[in-house]
Amino acid sequence: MKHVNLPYITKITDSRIEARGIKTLLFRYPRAVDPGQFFMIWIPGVDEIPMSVSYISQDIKGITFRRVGDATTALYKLKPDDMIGIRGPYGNGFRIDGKHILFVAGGTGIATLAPAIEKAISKGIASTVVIGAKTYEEIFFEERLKNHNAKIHISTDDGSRGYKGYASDLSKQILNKKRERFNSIITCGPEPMMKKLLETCGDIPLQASLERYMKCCIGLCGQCCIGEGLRVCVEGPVFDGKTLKNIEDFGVYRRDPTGRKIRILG
Amino acid sequence: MKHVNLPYITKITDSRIEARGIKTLLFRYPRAVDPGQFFMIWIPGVDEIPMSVSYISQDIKGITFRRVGDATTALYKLKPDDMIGIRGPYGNGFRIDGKHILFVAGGTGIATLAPAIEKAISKGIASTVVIGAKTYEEIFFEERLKNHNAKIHISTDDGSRGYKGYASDLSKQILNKKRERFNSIITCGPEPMMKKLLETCGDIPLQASLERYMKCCIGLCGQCCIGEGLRVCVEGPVFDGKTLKNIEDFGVYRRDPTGRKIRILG
Amino acid sequence: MDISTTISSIKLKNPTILASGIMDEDAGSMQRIIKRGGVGAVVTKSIGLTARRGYPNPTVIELEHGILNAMGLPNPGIDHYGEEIEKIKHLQTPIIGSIYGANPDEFIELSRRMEDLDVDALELNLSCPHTKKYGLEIGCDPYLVRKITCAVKENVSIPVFIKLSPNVTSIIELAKMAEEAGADAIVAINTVKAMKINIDLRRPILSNKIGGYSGKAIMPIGVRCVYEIAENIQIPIIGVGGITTGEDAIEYFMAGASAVQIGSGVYYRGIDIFKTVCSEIENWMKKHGYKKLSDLIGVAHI
Amino acid sequence: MDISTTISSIKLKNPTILASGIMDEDAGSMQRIIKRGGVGAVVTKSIGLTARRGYPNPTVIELEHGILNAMGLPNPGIDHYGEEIEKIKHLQTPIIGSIYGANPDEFIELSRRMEDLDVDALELNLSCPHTKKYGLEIGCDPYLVRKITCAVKENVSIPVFIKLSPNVTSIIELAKMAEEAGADAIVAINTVKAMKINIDLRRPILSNKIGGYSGKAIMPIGVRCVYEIAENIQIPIIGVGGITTGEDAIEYFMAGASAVQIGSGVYYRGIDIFKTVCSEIENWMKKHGYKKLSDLIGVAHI
Ligand SMILES: Cc1cc2nc3c(=O)[nH]c(=O)nc-3n(C[C@H](O)[C@H](O)[C@H](O)COP(=O)(O)OP(=O)(O)OC[C@H]3O[C@@H](n4cnc5c(N)ncnc54)[C@H](O)[C@@H]3O)c2cc1C
Ligand SMILES: Cc1cc2nc3c(=O)[nH]c(=O)nc-3n(C[C@H](O)[C@H](O)[C@H](O)COP(=O)(O)OP(=O)(O)OC[C@H]3O[C@@H](n4cnc5c(N)ncnc54)[C@H](O)[C@@H]3O)c2cc1C
Ligand SMILES: Cc1cc2nc3c(=O)[nH]c(=O)nc-3n(C[C@H](O)[C@H](O)[C@H](O)COP(=O)(O)O)c2cc1C
Ligand SMILES: Cc1cc2nc3c(=O)[nH]c(=O)nc-3n(C[C@H](O)[C@H](O)[C@H](O)COP(=O)(O)O)c2cc1C
Ligand code: FES
Ligand code: FES
Repeated sequence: MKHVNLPYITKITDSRIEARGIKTLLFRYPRAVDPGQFFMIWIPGVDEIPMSVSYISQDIKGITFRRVGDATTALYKLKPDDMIGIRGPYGNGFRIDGKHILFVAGGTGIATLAPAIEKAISKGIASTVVIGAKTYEEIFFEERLKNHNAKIHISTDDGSRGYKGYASDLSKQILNKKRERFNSIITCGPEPMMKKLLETCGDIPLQASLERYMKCCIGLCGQCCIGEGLRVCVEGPVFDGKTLKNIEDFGVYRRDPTGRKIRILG
Repeated sequence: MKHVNLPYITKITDSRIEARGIKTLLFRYPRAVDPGQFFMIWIPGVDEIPMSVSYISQDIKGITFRRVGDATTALYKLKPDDMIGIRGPYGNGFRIDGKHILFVAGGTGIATLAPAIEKAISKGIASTVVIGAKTYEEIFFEERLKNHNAKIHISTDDGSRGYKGYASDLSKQILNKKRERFNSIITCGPEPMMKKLLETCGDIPLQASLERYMKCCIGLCGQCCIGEGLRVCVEGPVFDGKTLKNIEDFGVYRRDPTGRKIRILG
Repeated sequence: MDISTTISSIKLKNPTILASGIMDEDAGSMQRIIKRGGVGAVVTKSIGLTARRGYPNPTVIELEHGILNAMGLPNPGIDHYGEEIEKIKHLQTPIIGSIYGANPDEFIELSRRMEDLDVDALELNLSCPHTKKYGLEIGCDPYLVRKITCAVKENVSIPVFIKLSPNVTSIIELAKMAEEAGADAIVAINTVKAMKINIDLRRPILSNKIGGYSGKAIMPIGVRCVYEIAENIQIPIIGVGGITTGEDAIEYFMAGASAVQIGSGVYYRGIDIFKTVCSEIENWMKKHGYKKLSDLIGVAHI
Repeated sequence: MDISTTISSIKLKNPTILASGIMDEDAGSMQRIIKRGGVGAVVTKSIGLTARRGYPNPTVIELEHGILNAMGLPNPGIDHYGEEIEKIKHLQTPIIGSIYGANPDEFIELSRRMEDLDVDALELNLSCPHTKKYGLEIGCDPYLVRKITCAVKENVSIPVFIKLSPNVTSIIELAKMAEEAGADAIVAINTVKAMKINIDLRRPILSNKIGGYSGKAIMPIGVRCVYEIAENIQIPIIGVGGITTGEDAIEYFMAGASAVQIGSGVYYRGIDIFKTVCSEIENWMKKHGYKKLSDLIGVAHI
């Protein structure tokens, strides 16, 4: 495992369906990884895509993802003993400290947050978690986190479970009720949701994990840059609220693989 | 000083004439060097040539050489503050152990042996030294070694000082008288002299330092090979008597820069 | 200590330039390099007439001794890239517009468009080693190099730099052709054609299979190219390839470069590399009694 | 585990070959490599019609990521080298005679002389990057490559291997020409043209200034060349450049090489490198369920 930036070929050791269209793959990867960091996952002959670490143990690491296009569909089909290439971990990861953290996940964002929540709890930090999904069938990691004594709130867009509406709206409610309780907010999910959260969090420090199109992940190609040259692959993917407030494009624009600006759908 | 095999540029800190046509240059070279090892000395625009270490202290190292051709003449002209390139040290160096060592130097060979003699004495090993030269004006390092309490015998080809004849003949006399006293012979000088010594040393272990045309000094080019591919730059320049007995060319042939065999003049 | 340098009519406050393709896809990243990095100039990403996605990933990997990439010239196209250039003009740092095309006409069109955007100079990328039809096929044909250079020179009045590839039999011949055709400077070198195969998966790692090798390993190749070119032409040379320290840059200056570009070094030493390299250059010059950069340029030709 | 391989009519008990110019100036050193190193074959030093001293020192230095040399083709000439070959014939290891010349006639003369010395195959060094008139000037002209290959093939009956340079615009074209002309195998690559300047002394270190870059840094370049050649010709390829481990060798096999040569690796891992690499190849094959070397050759072409 000499070169962190050259794919390390490893076998899928286990896989499981977490919810409708959501799958976890586990594989041997004996390198230290922090919650909030991510890998580049090479699916030979298909693509190489960024994926947050969703399971962390000594030797085994995991990713949890939604099937959305070619690469994730190819990943979805993989079975134990199939081989993938991993490079990383990349990025900064979350700062996990304070007394009580509010975690707000939208969609697959909970895959990124789960290891952070586990770490917070293991450090004795009270953790309130908002899991938002389109519909009840797409909620996952609820059991996993309950087992860790996180206080969980659910929202679904269609109201099929829990609060009807967006995770950001539910979070607003929670914050409105007991704002003074939280000294940190950590979020991962659709950017418009995170942007709303940023607007409502007031002076509670916020950390948000961003997604941008990734190529090199070693800070050279510039593909992932936001604001004044902040590289999501190096200085991110986790940015604090203060930084995000200065980034015009946050929640509004991202760039496609050609470098062209694309409006982020709300 | 990262790369041992890339010339390290250093300034001559001091120079002195040791005898007729024999000069010492001292320079800063803060790398550990053992007696019997050698450097490649780069004289920019002229040549790069092998030279044994003749002075060893923490930071300062020295070489002592005879002016014989282009490169040594250019070296001879250098003054303090002039710059040369050094790579190395190369080779194995001498094994210095036992109770009483007989050192036999012919010509500039004493330059190579001097640090070894000093080391032997500092380890409490009795040291008898034969210094052979063409004529009395070419004898050097006698004072230096006397100061260290070495027992010194001198021979000159022309009898202008000490024993008249070759160092090997004088050594034979010494060995004939008190052979049992010595448990090791270390020699450096013209190959025919060393070969004669090998023939007379009997079962006293002998170490001889050889000279061959050198180019790479990192064991690749093969220019310096003797016997069955022994690289004078890596496995040498010091070989033991047993090894030398199996090398047909020892004392007879060397190879020029083209690789052609040349008879060694007796 | 004067480390300013001049390439044709472009004055640089220091001799370090951001190489094309590194942190220059948008205004923000170039802005960061200019403000925090302290570069003498930036080269834009190589821009074409229309947008290109480039190749699928993997597009960049790190090897034991260098970086291997096959991006496939992704770029938003000149129509969209204009606004990025607009946004960094006020920073008073020279902007060199890099362009690539498939034929002289495309180069002419792109040069004019770039000139209209008010860039300070043009860099013609005739040397991308892994994009079919663009770059290498053009950059290795001396007559095409001459034709394109002439065509562009006739159509713009800003200085024109020609970036050459080391993947050719004679980089000297290409540099001479470019000079003859009126080029204002030569940029050497682009990446070296190379490949990494993953033996577990029995396949090249890059989706394009072959890529361009940059970073530390290629520096002796770049220095050789600059040295060879310098012996044969009079126009200035910008050296690039494997530079990570001030001493590396000085080696290029002594080989004949009037300025240097840094790409992969941003990975090895971070965004601050430009500043760091400049202060290493200054320290070395101070220690060795040099007063101005021009005293170093080409001195290794003995 | 079967790691034997065949190049034309030459059977090798293992696929590691001593590269030309390394430890092969005299019989003794080749003998040591054969006996202790356990090579599949040895290539001799490149031999010419008459003795050559080569360049003054410095001729070889180690860089941060590779080795740089400009020996200048020193050799005792074919008249004197014969006795060295005589002395190692009894060792039953294939001997490949490397020759260089300034024109087809010299190559013909040398080939005949080598064949008379009973070597098992010839390697035509058309690729030495730093010796004027010899090597590169010849090796980068496709028509000269064809002419020399044809001429030699007409004059000898032992297999003829053509060693190519990476310092060309298209190594594919050269390999195709050699194949067309009847070559029995391609050897790729020779060293990459490069330079190291010492900035304290303001001059190139090698007396010849420009040298050939070998060792670890050039491996991705060698693999690329072998891969490109393999896509375009049918005759076997011998891979060389930067190999120091069994996994490196496997990368070359997968790129299309039927055997590999090792040069600078002797510095990195010692004389035993051939044995070591063979056992690393075997271990890897065992671990990954391969039975014979031929199952690896060219598999990365997907
Ligand atoms: C730091 C980071 C962490 C991520 N973690 C997760 C995770 O834990 N779980 C999860 O389900 N998804 C995660 N994603 C998103 C995931 O990378 C995309 O869903 C995936 O790349 C889609 O690939 P595709 O070929 O299946 O879809 P496509 O049809 O190719 O595209 C679908 C979407 O994915 C984006 N995408 C495609 N390739 C890339 C790329 N190289 N880099 C970034 N985005 C890309 C496209 O821009 C598009 O918006 C993460 C993204 C980033 C940047
Ligand atoms: C390991 C080793 C240690 C040495 N230590 C000393 C020493 O301490 N003091 C000393 O005076 N001399 C020493 N020599 C010998 C010294 O290297 C030569 O005297 C010197 O190279 C002569 O160079 P020149 O250009 O002045 O002479 P030239 O006129 O070039 O040649 C004179 C002789 O020196 C030999 N020579 C030239 N270049 C080389 C080379 N690259 N490698 C080996 N021999 C060469 C020639 O073959 C010839 O026999 C040593 C040699 C070796 C191999
Ligand atoms: C990721 C990456 C992308 C590159 N893109 C371009 C490009 O678009 N145009 C160009 O002319 N050169 C491009 N290059 C080549 C660099 O500008 C530079 O010539 C080369 O990398 C050698 O310099 P370095 O060793 O400092 O990186 C790219 C290099 C890298 C590593
Ligand atoms: C010191 C040295 C001398 C060489 N001499 C020759 C030579 O005489 N003929 C030749 O064809 N190649 C010669 N080469 C090139 C090697 O045979 C080989 O092609 C090159 O070094 C790349 O392989 P490596 O990285 O394993 O060293 C020489 C290389 C070195 C380092
Ligand atoms: S992905 Fe290339 S800089 Fe971040
Ligand atoms: S000098 Fe090259 S092998 Fe010894």
